[in-house]
Amino acid sequence: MVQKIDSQYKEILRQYMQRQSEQNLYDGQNFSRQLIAENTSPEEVISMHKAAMQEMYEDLPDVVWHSFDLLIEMMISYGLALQERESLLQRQEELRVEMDLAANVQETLLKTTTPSLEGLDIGLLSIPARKMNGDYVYFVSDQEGHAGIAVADVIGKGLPAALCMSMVKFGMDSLNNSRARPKDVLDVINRVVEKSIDDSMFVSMFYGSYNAGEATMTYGSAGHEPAILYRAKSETFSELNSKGLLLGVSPAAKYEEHTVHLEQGDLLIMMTDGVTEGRNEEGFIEREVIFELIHQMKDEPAQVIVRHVYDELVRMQNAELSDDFTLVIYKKV
Amino acid sequence: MVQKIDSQYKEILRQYMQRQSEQNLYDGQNFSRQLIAENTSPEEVISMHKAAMQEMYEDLPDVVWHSFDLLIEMMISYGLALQERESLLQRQEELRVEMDLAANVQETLLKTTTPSLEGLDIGLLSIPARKMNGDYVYFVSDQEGHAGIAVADVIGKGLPAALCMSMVKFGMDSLNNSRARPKDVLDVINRVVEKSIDDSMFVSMFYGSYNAGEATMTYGSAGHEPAILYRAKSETFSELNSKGLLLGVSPAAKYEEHTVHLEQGDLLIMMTDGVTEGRNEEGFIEREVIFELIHQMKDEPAQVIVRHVYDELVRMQNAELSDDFTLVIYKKV
Amino acid sequence: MSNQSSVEIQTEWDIVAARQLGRNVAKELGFGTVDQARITTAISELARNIYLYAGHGKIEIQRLTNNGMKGIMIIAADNGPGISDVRKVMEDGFSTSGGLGAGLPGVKRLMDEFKIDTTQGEGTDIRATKWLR
Amino acid sequence: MSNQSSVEIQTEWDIVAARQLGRNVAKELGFGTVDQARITTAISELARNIYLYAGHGKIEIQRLTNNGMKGIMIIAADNGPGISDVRKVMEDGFSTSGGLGAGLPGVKRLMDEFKIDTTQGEGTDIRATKWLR
Ligand SMILES: [Mn+2]
Ligand SMILES: [Mn+2]
Ligand SMILES: [Mn+2]
Ligand SMILES: [Mn+2]
Repeated sequence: MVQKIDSQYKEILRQYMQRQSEQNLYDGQNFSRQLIAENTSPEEVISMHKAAMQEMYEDLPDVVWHSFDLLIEMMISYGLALQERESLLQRQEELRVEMDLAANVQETLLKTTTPSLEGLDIGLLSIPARKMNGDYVYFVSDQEGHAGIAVADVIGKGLPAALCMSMVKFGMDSLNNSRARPKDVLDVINRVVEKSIDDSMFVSMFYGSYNAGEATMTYGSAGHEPAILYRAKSETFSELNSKGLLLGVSPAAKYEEHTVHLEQGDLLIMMTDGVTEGRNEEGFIEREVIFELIHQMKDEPAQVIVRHVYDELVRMQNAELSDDFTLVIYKKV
Repeated sequence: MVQKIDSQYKEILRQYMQRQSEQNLYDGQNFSRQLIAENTSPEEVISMHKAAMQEMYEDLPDVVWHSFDLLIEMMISYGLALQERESLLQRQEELRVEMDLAANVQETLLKTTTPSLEGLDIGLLSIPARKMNGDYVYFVSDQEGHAGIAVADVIGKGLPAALCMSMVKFGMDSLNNSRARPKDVLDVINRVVEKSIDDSMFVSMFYGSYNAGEATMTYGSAGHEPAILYRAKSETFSELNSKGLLLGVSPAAKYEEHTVHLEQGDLLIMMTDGVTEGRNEEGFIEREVIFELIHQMKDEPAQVIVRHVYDELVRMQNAELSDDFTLVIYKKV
Repeated sequence: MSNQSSVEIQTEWDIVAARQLGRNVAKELGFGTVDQARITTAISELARNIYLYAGHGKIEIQRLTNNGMKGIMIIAADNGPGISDVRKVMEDGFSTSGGLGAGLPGVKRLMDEFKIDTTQGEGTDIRATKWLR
Repeated sequence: MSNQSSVEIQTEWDIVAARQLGRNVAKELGFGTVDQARITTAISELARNIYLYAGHGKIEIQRLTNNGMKGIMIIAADNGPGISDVRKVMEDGFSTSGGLGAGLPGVKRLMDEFKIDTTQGEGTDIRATKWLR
């Protein structure tokens, strides 16, 4: 094997010495790639070169051979750096596999079922910017037309955010109450988060409790992107503001709650800041642009509207999401 | 700058040509490290070498100079590989920061408090093989001398395992019963795991319920490494076997439970397979070796014994942990 | 100001012709041996990509002058299938580990500027520039 | 069978002496130029570690014979502070990015076998072997 490489190289060198043609250099470079693929180190290349030269031009003065010896010594560190690259590539591949698996686990762990509610059409899309999603949507519902929805966003992305989310989920699971009042839910989850996570980790959360019988939504917010109400009658958009600190800031935080009544064709739009803080080359994408995207599709099913907004925003951002994207639309039908 | 490097190299080459001493080679190699640190590519090294040779030995035949030109061409691919290493190192550093943060979050999320129990000295050590720990120890206790301990190991390591663990923790939290019977605990957690995780993820778990008043331990196991009982009187070690499927395999799995009574000086040794499946050059480290390590230290506090076993096993494995390592010792005093 | 010449890429021999053209221009512009080899390698990669994935296309070499700076631009254009995931082919280790050589990240490293424009089903246009220092 | 000789490491000059000893032995055993350079580099790293972190210590060079195979073993021993986190110093990029050179992972790569034994407050004993092929 080594023998074969040596003689291949000698042939390349011999031809190059005769002609110095571009073809010879091309052959040399292709050969060097093959050497790298076989983990041949640069010091071995110099050594092989020296040996081939010695065979072909044995009468060259000693300084030439000495000079190659110094080059071999110089290349040892380069060879080590090359081996390090090999192991880094391998490690990167391992991490990629691990991340994929973790993303799967997270998905299974955090899965939630969109409820069926009389007179309500629900559209939902949550797309992570990287492998792991730091946004989270949680539903809880019963047979009598009560359903709670939590839309949360961990400040931070990737892995640490994903781990935090599992805590929010288990906090909600332990409440397990589809009629719980938003201010109480935010209160409980705030204490869970405050107690168990790192001081530098915060979660923003919108919580809405829907009553299908009365077509009302009672909502509260812990420092979360405000929900938007689209009124079909007036064709206007307005923000549903509600005061409250981010979850995890202070155990004493208090949360407000407010109620709106939905009329036919109204849209209740809940989201994370990944939807509103998209950027294109000219800066932030204006909120009005998003309103316009929704307005264009207002007569379509909720899932179609949600998808349309996502596709268009991604297009405007040159196919790059800088934050996790989560959008939920409740459409009163 | 480049000028300075060139003349430094020329000086090294000149000295080497005169003396060919080890000192010269040492200087050359130290210089090559500096070049790598400054991202000087190997083709530039050859080019610099050629230029220095041309200055010093202008009369050498053309074949020498041509030969360096081919080497430059050969080194281009090596230079690219070196730059790739640079960016891989940077990427690895980014991931390291993310993993560290996630490991912190996991630690805070999964933290547990070792209980104080009359007549019991507890030693505990849990060390992840990589950043994230896929082993988990959970304690629950009350003021009347009842304490439960769960020692769990996700089949799999790293990130996905860490995510699963948060689920086991929240399952235990929701039980919140220091007197719960091992078979019932394993039953409940089995159903939680079966329902919420990926079909390919399983968890092994030992659960022990200690009663300080009676100095008894009731235990059960879901496919977990058996606990070991060391009897001070007879100076013997024996395995505490208990049947049961891994958690997550089948919702119908049933678990056994057994009880042992501890006498003064007895040791109850609970662990994960990372303790027993260590390997050295000759193969697996024999269980007897571990028994011997414990026996040597039997009169020391439990934490000292645990630390001693860890230190010695790590030494035998040449400082490489192939699996997460968790060891808990209950010492009856 | 620019001045151009080009080579059609259809066979592996054309790769060598494109390299030769690039090396000649680079030498005339005053690039040193190492930079000549780098520019030629970049051309090689781009021409090989055309040969392997698009079947045929063209390598153009332009001489650039900008505020007294001289430079060389390689334009690799084809009407092939286009690249479906640009982020992926620009990732380290994606192409090199497959033994395909330096790949596009390599071309980017060998040159000073790099721009890729690709549409699925329509083709790819890559421009890579190196300035004389 | 083994045959040994050693160099005390106390100043930077001693690093060169240890390299020279190692190179001589490697050459006598029949190692080629590249392997001589690798063995010497490994010695250099180990001697530098002693010089920088332990203050002083010793590099021993042993000639090995095992079933007709010939080899060289470098033993680097010191009574310094020991290495507190062996796993960390064996990580890629940990020492190299700090500009300390090849570091211990480099020594491991340069040789065929590598063993490290360290106790905090007592010292470190590293053995690295390369066999003649
Ligand atoms: Mn976020
Ligand atoms: Mn966000
Ligand atoms: Mn495990
Ligand atoms: Mn394990």
